[in-house]
Amino acid sequence: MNHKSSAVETTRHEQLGLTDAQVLEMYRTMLLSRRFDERGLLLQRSGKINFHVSGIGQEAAQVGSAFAFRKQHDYFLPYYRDYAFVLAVGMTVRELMLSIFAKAEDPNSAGRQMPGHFGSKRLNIVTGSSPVTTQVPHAAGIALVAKMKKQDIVTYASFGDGSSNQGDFHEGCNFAGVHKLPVVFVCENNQYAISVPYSKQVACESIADRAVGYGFPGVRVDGNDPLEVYRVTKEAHERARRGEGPTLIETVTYRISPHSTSDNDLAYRTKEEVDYHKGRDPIPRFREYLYACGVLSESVETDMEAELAGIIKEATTYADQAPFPQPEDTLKYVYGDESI
Amino acid sequence: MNHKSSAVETTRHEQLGLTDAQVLEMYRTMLLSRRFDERGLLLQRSGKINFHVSGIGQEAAQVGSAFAFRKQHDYFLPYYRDYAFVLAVGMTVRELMLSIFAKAEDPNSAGRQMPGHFGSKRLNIVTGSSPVTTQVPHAAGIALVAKMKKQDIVTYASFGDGSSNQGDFHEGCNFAGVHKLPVVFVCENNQYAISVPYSKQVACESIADRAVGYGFPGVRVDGNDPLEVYRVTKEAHERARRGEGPTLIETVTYRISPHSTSDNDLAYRTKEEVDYHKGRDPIPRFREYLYACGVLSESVETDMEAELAGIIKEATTYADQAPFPQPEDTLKYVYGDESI
Amino acid sequence: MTTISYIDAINAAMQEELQRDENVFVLGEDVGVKGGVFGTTKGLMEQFGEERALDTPLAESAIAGVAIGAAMVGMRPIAEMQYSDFMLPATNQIISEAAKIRYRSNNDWQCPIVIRAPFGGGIFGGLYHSQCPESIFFGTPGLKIVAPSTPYDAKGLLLAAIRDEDPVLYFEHKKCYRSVTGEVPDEDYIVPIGKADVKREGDDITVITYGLTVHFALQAAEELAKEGIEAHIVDLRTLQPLDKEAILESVRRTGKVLILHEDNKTGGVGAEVSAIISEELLFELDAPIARLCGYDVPAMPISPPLEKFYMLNKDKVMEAMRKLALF
Amino acid sequence: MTTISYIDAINAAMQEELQRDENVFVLGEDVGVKGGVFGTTKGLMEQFGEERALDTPLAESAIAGVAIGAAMVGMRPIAEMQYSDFMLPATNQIISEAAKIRYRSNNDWQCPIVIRAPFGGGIFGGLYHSQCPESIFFGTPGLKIVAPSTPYDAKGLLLAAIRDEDPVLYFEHKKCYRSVTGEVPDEDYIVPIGKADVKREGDDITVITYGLTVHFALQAAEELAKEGIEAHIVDLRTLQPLDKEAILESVRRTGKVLILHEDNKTGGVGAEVSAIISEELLFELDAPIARLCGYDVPAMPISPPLEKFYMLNKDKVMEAMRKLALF
Ligand SMILES: Cc1ncc(C[n+]2csc(CCOP(=O)(O)OP(=O)(O)O)c2C)c(N)n1
Ligand SMILES: Cc1ncc(C[n+]2csc(CCOP(=O)(O)OP(=O)(O)O)c2C)c(N)n1
Ligand SMILES: [Mg+2]
Ligand SMILES: [Mg+2]
Repeated sequence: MNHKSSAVETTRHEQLGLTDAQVLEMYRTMLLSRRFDERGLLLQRSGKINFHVSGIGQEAAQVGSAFAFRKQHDYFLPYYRDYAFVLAVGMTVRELMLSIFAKAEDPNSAGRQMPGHFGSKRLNIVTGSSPVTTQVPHAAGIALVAKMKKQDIVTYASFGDGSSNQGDFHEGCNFAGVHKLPVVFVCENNQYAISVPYSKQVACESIADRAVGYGFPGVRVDGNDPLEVYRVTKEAHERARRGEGPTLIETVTYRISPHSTSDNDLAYRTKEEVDYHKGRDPIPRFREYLYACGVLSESVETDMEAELAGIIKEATTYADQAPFPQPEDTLKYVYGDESI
Repeated sequence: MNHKSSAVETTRHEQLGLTDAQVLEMYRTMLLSRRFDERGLLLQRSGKINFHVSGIGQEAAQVGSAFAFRKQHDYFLPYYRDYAFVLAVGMTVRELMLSIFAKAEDPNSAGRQMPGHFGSKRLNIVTGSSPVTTQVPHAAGIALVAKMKKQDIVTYASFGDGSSNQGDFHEGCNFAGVHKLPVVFVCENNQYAISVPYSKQVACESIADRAVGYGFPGVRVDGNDPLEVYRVTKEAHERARRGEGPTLIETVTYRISPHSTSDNDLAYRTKEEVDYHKGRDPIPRFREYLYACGVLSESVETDMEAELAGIIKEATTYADQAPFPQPEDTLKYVYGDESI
Repeated sequence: MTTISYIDAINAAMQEELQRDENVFVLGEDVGVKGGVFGTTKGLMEQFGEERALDTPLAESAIAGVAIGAAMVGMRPIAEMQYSDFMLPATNQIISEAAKIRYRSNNDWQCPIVIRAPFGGGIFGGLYHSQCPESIFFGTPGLKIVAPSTPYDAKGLLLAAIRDEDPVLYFEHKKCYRSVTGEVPDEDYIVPIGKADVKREGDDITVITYGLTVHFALQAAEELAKEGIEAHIVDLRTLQPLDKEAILESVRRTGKVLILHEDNKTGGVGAEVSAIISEELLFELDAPIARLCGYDVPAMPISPPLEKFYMLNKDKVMEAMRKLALF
Repeated sequence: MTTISYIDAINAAMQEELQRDENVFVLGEDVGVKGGVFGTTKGLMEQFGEERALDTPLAESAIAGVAIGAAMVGMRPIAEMQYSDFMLPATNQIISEAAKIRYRSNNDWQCPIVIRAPFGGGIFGGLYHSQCPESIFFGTPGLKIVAPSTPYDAKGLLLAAIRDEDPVLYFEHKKCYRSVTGEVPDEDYIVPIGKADVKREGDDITVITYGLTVHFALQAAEELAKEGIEAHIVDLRTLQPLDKEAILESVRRTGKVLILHEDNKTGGVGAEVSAIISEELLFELDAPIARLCGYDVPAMPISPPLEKFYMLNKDKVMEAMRKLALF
């Protein structure tokens, strides 16, 4: 990132067509996601919830992607770390809290699914599951419909680096490539699949290298730079809209948290390694950029932190106090015809 | 192919380290395979057998591959069109005939499986099935054992172009790439998957392009040129032996026959197209080369044709007259412990 | 009413639905230009264009997964698996995804897909072109499973499946394609999913079956009638959800029941039918619940005497029916 | 004899076999450096090296397929599926390949692999970390399937599975890992595949079950004994092939049978057990064959009241047992 840009020159984000308000909103979304995520970890440690899976460190990549898409218009198939992504496309922290508390009002699944398993028809966030990359063919299917119906809709599907080794990744990408479908595949490469490092998952230099085998471009981008991620995603989004087919984007990030609250990451990686990457945390980096551009100031920041703290607090209290589903709700919605 | 090489210069095959006897044997194997295949089609048409799947047009690719491997030493996971391949590594025409007649003595499956489903422990031909590319991870597993046990063994696995879109292709290649396993993957690209042409199967220019995503080399080669196929396969074989990992080879061929005896190929491709490729048939082309080198002569050829005709005839009669399995044999070999 | 073959009934159902509803489309290997390896989709590409009879790459998990994605945004895809043996690469998409989309989203998302798969043997297909895979999917709530035996049911169930709000696995028996003909109405109709059908009435024994073996049972019943044995033959038609009422009613009528299917015995649909009966009607039974099914071997071999040994037929069925009647 | 936990029994079995036979190795996601997400493979990499406790890429079909390839050339791979829910991408390798290798090659090739998969719920795993997938594989001849309930059985069956000449699916219940302890012999032993075990003797009712629910049945039986009801409890241990003799013998003893499993009811293993009984012993039954199983929903939700509603427990089991006894 160019830290030397000053307010008088054209800023990087202006060059990308982003307003000050938009980049401030990007920052706010990253921070909101981070605060939610930290609270989730805390709630799990204090026994308030059973499980949390974190996206800490990946917020820039997610927000950079999300801002290239159109809320409540394009279709989204995010993966379980995509909190910043779903916040950016319209989900609220209250909704996320209801999900991690597994409460009846959770719009994702009414407390049926694990946290991080997003879904909201209202927001065009397509219901997701745990087995990784099943959403890749789904995204191709949704994009196929956009093409068949000549609708100006682009589909987003994300997944991890390890997950790009699943058969469904291959089959879904290939299908989208053959039919030149309007879809953007995003691999959030955070260097690990639970304990297994990148080098034991794949032998290619970059996950983006795989795109050539599907006949579309693959782009590797610094996932700690939200503007650069925005830029390449915007390009991919435009390619898709122009009918030129899919793009595979690899956002290079690092999973700062353990895999989930059930994981002890220091059993397979060093504190030094983690600390090194904490030092490259995208949030302070983007903050610095925004200060340098004059978009962020101490007073704006103080207000923002207070606002976010309020949101987190309200959402936590709300979700904590919200009712669980009724036990017999277990039996609902197996089929559309409930008489079965 | 260089048709101008004369007997006094070093021939192409000599440059590759192949003797005259060896290339003659290559030719003989291609021809034997062709004659077997033609007889198979005839037997099906005359109602003697129910089904035949043909490898006509792919013999050069198969023999070129096979000669780079070591009979009864390396491991082989061929696919259903690989008649020339299995003949080259030791299967007899009689055995193939027993298989297409589904007779008890068939060493591949004792008449249980369709023709083209090879298997022979004696010959290190690993039992295969119909669902395509399941053999790719198997080959990786066998190569993993060679590596673990430090054995100088290379594994061959082949499959079609359409089949390279299966998840198992991806997962198997990736596994082999990560562990740098001694295996050669061969895609016999005959331009069709039943009725679906290459252009509707994949969007990449070459199946070999997929190798980069697995971190190993991909090579595209003219599958109508057995010597060129031999050359690249030999290199891949040597890479594998040196511990440098897998290679993906794409042999570009054409499926001259319909998909199988159940297929009417003129419903989806033209006679002109097929005729064009018949004109590029690898067998006459190799024959011409061998004549030019002085390896083949009219008398050698006449003797060879007579010999092969004899083999086909003997095998057909033998297999036709051989007994079927006993009906109750259906119940055998579900488990190792037959008492179950 | 017009008399047509089972395969034509399947083709007609698709043709009519593609005509009626622009959200219906067919996808699969060779379903377009070739019209399917069996010809089930013949003419559809010509009439409705390449996109609505879509030739896909050779990848079943993608075929199912793409169909699921399309269904979630309002389409009614019919995904063809070339042989039911080759749906296994798509198992994860079918069981983890299609079956659970409504439930996991608390009814926010739906997955109205049909997966058609030719199943069953008797065509010299060998191990991998003859299997009955229904037991793999039968234990998965969220899926519906149908398996028609006649042109009437084939067409009516396919129409119902396409219009259904949930994922339906549609198993069509390859051996029935051209060997079974029958009347179908000229006007629009459906056969409701979840309803069994009494294919023959009788008071001595009940035979509960589905698919090809329905015909063996009917043929055997005709012969047994000459011996004075009247069989009551129930065609399940839908395997999931089973028509419990129809099963119990048919057993009440005769007190003796034979369950018949081509799929291997252990863990088959017949086990559940039997369990339902002995849970609900134990004391109305006059004979042990009998099952006549495929042998417990991995799949049927191709060699003619072995295939014949494996397959059920009229005579084997008749023997089992007679034995039950005489119990 | 030493008292250890269920998970330690599994770990010990692998450790001893890796020691005893150089052809045994373990492969799967996170089984090496991390020692497995549950810790089942802890210490194996340290003791036997990276190759024999092999961290694989995240691809279940490859894990199964690579194991199958290795097994065909003489190895004894133990492939770990991180959760049984995630074996579904490997279904084709398991059912089309592992199960059929011996049969399709007429005994020329063998496939002695073990596929270990943690199954079952009660750990707030939600839809995709709680499933019981046994019904998917149960109808496939050529596979063996085991599901131990105690440390003794867990170790003995795993040793037997590794030494078996055929593919064995080994379902280990996650909820048993640390909550169940028991004695295991200090010397080498196996629990033979295909043999059920009477976990408690009684003359009033028979309970046939496997996995976690064995413990609910035992707990319930203790309480019911105070009411004068003596339950005979059979732990199937092996699901494929079922121990038919043991099933029938236990039913003969009491004439009343309750089949119990966590997997959903329709199409579950219990259906086959019931069908076997009513086929063979109908007239020795004094009550309808009862089944108490998971609800027929796609999978159990994570929300605590829903998970509790779904899961069986001592009280639910006791109620069903009492009802049967009083029939
Ligand atoms: C098919 C499947 N196998 C295994 C798992 C268990 N699992 C959950 S997350 C995970 C690692 C994913 O790694 P990666 O794709 O790199 O994403 P990350 O978690 O690093 O964001 C595994 C193995 C799963 N969810 N699905
Ligand atoms: C998983 C699976 N799906 C479908 C089939 C049916 N099928 C048999 S061969 C074939 C086409 C294969 O095409 P390709 O891989 O190009 O090989 P080719 O036949 O052209 O040599 C298909 C679809 C199969 N055998 N396996
Ligand atoms: Mg990762
Ligand atoms: Mg081809």
